[in-house]
Amino acid sequence: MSKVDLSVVLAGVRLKNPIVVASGTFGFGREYGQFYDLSELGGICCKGLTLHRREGNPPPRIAETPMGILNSVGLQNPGVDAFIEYELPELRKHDLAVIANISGSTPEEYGIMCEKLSEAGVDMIEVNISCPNVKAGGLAYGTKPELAAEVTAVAKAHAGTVPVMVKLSPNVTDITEIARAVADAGADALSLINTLRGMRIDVNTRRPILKMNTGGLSGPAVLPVAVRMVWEVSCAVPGLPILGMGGVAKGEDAAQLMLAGASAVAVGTACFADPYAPVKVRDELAELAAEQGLARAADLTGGVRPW
Amino acid sequence: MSKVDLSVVLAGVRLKNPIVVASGTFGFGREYGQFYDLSELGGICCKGLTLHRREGNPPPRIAETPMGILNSVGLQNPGVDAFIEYELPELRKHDLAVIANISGSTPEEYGIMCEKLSEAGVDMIEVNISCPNVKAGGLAYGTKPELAAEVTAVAKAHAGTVPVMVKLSPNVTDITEIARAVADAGADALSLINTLRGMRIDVNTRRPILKMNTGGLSGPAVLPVAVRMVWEVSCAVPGLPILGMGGVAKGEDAAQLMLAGASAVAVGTACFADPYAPVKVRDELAELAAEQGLARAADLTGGVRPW
Amino acid sequence: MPVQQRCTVVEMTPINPTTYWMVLEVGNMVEELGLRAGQFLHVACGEANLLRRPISVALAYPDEPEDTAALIFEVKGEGTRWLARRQVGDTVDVLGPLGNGFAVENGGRYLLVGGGIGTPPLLGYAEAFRQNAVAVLGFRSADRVILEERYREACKEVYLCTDDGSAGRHGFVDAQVRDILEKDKNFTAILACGPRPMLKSVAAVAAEFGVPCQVSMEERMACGVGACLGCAIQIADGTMKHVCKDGPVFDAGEVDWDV
Amino acid sequence: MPVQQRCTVVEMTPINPTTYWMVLEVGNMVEELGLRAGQFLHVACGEANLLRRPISVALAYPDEPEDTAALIFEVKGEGTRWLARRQVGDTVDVLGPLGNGFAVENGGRYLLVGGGIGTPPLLGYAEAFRQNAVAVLGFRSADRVILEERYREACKEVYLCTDDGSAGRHGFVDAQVRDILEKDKNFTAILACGPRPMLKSVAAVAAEFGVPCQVSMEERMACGVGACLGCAIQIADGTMKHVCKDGPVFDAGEVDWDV
Ligand SMILES: Cc1cc2nc3c(=O)[nH]c(=O)nc-3n(C[C@H](O)[C@H](O)[C@H](O)COP(=O)(O)OP(=O)(O)OC[C@H]3O[C@@H](n4cnc5c(N)ncnc54)[C@H](O)[C@@H]3O)c2cc1C
Ligand SMILES: Cc1cc2nc3c(=O)[nH]c(=O)nc-3n(C[C@H](O)[C@H](O)[C@H](O)COP(=O)(O)OP(=O)(O)OC[C@H]3O[C@@H](n4cnc5c(N)ncnc54)[C@H](O)[C@@H]3O)c2cc1C
Ligand SMILES: Cc1cc2nc3c(=O)[nH]c(=O)nc-3n(C[C@H](O)[C@H](O)[C@H](O)COP(=O)(O)O)c2cc1C
Ligand SMILES: Cc1cc2nc3c(=O)[nH]c(=O)nc-3n(C[C@H](O)[C@H](O)[C@H](O)COP(=O)(O)O)c2cc1C
Ligand code: FES
Ligand code: FES
Repeated sequence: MSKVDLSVVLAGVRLKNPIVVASGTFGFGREYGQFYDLSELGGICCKGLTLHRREGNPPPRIAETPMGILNSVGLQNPGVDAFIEYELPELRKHDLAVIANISGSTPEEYGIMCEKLSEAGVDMIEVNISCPNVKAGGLAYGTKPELAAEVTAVAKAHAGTVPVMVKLSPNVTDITEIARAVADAGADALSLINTLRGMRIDVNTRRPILKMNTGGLSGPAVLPVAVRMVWEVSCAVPGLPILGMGGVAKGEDAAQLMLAGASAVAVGTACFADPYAPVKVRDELAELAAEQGLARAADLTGGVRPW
Repeated sequence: MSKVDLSVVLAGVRLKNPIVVASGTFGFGREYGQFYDLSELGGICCKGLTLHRREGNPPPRIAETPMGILNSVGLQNPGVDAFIEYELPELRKHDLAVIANISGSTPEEYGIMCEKLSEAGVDMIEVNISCPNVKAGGLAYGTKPELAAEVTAVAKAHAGTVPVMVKLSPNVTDITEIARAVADAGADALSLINTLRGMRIDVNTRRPILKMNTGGLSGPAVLPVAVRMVWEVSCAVPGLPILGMGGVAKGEDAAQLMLAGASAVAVGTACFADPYAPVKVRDELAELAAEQGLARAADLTGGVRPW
Repeated sequence: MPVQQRCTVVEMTPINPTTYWMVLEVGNMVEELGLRAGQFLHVACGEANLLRRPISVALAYPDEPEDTAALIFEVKGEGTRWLARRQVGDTVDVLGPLGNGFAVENGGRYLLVGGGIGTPPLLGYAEAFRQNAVAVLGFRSADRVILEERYREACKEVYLCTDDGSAGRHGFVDAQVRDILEKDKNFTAILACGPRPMLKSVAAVAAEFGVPCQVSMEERMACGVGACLGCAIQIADGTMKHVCKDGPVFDAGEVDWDV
Repeated sequence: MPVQQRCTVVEMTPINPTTYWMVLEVGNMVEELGLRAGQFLHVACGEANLLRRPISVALAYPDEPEDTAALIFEVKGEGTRWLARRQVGDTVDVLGPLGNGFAVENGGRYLLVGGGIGTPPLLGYAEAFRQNAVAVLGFRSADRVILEERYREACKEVYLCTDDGSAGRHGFVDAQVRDILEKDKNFTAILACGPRPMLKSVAAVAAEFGVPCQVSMEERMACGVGACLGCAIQIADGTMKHVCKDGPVFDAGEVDWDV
């Protein structure tokens, strides 16, 4: 089998392979870095950062569902400054793209974080708009085109030359509407999907398993929703690069997202079952591309032939 | 173990047990009626009817996904008149509630079908609003509160004394908004969830597996989304009965939906793996209720104690 | 009337690197429920796969203590991979008998045309009609050939074709069928099973020579019993029929080949 | 440093109707990676369950050809039900060593307090400290009692309690702990494992008598290695710690017991 060129370019950033790890599922790389060299990965979307340290939500935070999990971790993180001081230098010892994932409760917070991070020199900023906007009365930024556009514009204005990727929520009637708004506001790339909102109830205690009652669904269960949304978004905003994610556990899953329009793919929940999942997905993807006689993995991107 | 009273009341209709089969997964009962007496069931939501016979979508119509399936059957059915003439009399030979499921492309079509069905004497009409409204340019009725309310009002006006249950789509930003609109328009009950839109791509042919490119996701994968939405809706429109569905395969799943607020539960995709699934779900639910010392299965409804 | 049944595996033999011959004890499905070759069983393939997999019955015999059915299947994806790991003594959960099988009459003379993994469902007909059966078997290449000996033992004549010429005649089965019909079109019917393009060509040749032709079709299934309307195939008159309930065997003239 | 390893089951014994004693060959996890009682293994429980299940190590021994670890688990749901069906010779996929285990010092004198399925992780400490260990074991009722003999063989004294009085002393372990400490509070530490309400009461008694107390906590986990931040427990100072990485054993004083 011929050797496939795995490198891809996402919003101007070269990844040596298309496999990135998803925000919140891989911490800042320290833990899974015990299992293999992080340089195996194309990149890492770091755990979601906020301006100040946050302790996150009370436990329980995890519930299992059929081929999925619900989580309500809730942005527990050391804050953007601590990230820059303690985590970024560690990550820089490895050869992978470092993508900082940020959440704010006001547009200003997004702006301040973008400034700090672009100064510190991350490779990309992933703007999580699934968080509630305190000013707009707790309405999630990700569900209203105007709010999503506002955050995007502020992030862009403060990110300097660092590409800004906006992470879309799947809990919307029409994801293309949000995608277009964000694209028009200047996003350099989109990442999708974040988690679908779900719930599980312990039928004996009659309590929701999660202390927050509901949480975000991820894992293989959501893959078909992710493929559909990546395809819709890639049709709606052609040319804007996409980091696809949601339920990827095999090379074939990654290939589906790439064919649907993703330039690169993030692996999240699959890591919990198998720490080596991202590496396996990469290898299986390479094998699949080789079997198809492709010279470059990037040739998969957008290759779906709809009926 | 004490004997549990399984009977429940859904919008004034008494079901001898809370287990109904979901529209489109059980035809008109003939096929699974070969395996057991349909009188075992609380009720049947019949395959979605349209005013005129429809052949449905071209194949392939089914794709498997992790713990779910995608379908794009597309309302293949013999038309409402043929249903009344050939299917309803057969169903009436058994002791179960007959719920007709209807889809129209204009409000008028919904009205005509409701008139015919109420005259023919079905026990309930389930109004599927996940179908595109031809007049409103193909926008799905189920995604706009005004459209959903309009269809509900027309259905109510033509259904006489037959209760009208409106079936909600999960592909929306805020399902409570639609639920409230439909409630205000006079719905006697709500059923949810219909399928989540998804896609699967054959990575070798690069073709979507479904000829329609995308399809509706159902099965265990969607259970947590269903539980969340039933809970949200039952909080948003307290007092309006709910038929819960989406991924139910075990008694525990049914109990989750009931605790979240459903008065009865429909089993759909699970039938494909196991024709006896509805009967097993019923028995497991009864056992669970008995273990908890409940006198009536109905005591589960709305019993969740959120944190 | 179909039933759900846990069936014990009584034989499990690989017949080429990716194809397995599996014999199941099927209760009284053959004697009481009329299970026969060309029908299919809907087989649950492990907890991780939600849907059952339809597998044709190649041979079905009344037997003691239980009737038996032979399934011959190729490993394609997760489900068939799971099935291939079953061992003698394991049980599998099966729905059946499902579908119709080929319509044949005693004393008929049949031309059996099988392609690849479409050859197994015709085996029962080969062994039933023996000297009244002629078989044309097509495969991709020599290493994919299965069941040749079984067919040779049973049938009057067997013609082997491969796409790459590595065994038998070089080329597709429809060319061979044409050659046969040119010499002798005195067949009650052609019974064909294989990939859709092959069936389409064979149907065309059959129509040309005025020989009745039945084809066994495949479509992705959910329920397998006619309830979900998943396994539709388009019919020449513009309506839909369903592989699991109306088929898998259809009259070739009935099928809309142009979609 | 944890590793992922396929481990062969070398012993599998039910010790009451719902509890199993499973011994795994764990490569060189004990000798090289320091696996010990009180740590846990994160065990993959079949294809149908997405997440691994954390199970404490009850005993860990260096051995040939491979080190061994004993896991004692109760069947609760799908995952542990799958695990209970494993047989000698099967393999299971395990991540480990994970977590910290109890902090003990040679020559220390320990009061071991276990409740229900919380008794196993202390067994290794009983067998390590023997005459320097006193054990209080609590169970719901006589038929739930496990490991009593093992503890009696190892420890200086063993006090059995049941909630319903059907075996040993009638009542909860904290009452027994109080009685012991009233007579003799000369313990290096109390090591406790069991349901949270029990740990809370034991922690309160320990604090009252000024005896250091370590508790092994449970929380729902995803990754098991500290990456997902799923298994948070609330700490008295308002911050979060994580059972998989900072625990499962915590200083009792550290934990916020009031949430
Ligand atoms: C009536 C009928 C009879 C069949 N008889 C045989 C037989 O005797 N021997 C044999 O080897 N194969 C037979 N097949 C094909 C067999 O069902 C598929 O190869 C098998 O379902 C693939 O499952 P998988 O999990 O290995 O593959 P995957 O591709 O992982 O399956 C994913 C899904 O697609 C469906 N699917 C995939 N390929 C097909 C296909 N060709 N037809 C229908 N559904 C498909 C599966 O059922 C499953 O739901 C028959 C199919 C039909 C419809
Ligand atoms: C550090 C630690 C050590 C443990 N040691 C043991 C032991 O030695 N022996 C033993 O029998 N049990 C032990 N448990 C509890 C054991 O992990 C659960 O009983 C088991 O995960 C239940 O899985 P299930 O699939 O059978 O149940 P389900 O209820 O079907 O599990 C569903 C999900 O909930 C999680 N879950 C359910 N109960 C618990 C629980 N009590 N704690 C954490 N997660 C839970 C499961 O891991 C799974 O993700 C330990 C738990 C932790 C956190
Ligand atoms: C435990 C957990 C924590 C997460 N935290 C974040 C986060 O901090 N920021 C974010 O944008 N997404 C977060 N996500 C979402 C993932 O990045 C990803 O979008 C989602 O899980 C779908 O991918 P998967 O199915 O491969 O996990 C989190 C997901 C999980 C499971
Ligand atoms: C094959 C198939 C056909 C369906 N057809 C209809 C339909 O005609 N009308 C309708 O309202 N819902 C239809 N549904 C949706 C189901 O009634 C149900 O809402 C959904 O499948 C979720 O339940 P489940 O996960 O138990 O299947 C269909 C679902 C499937 C799988
Ligand atoms: S598979 Fe359901 S109708 Fe054929
Ligand atoms: S389980 Fe992931 S951090 Fe503990």
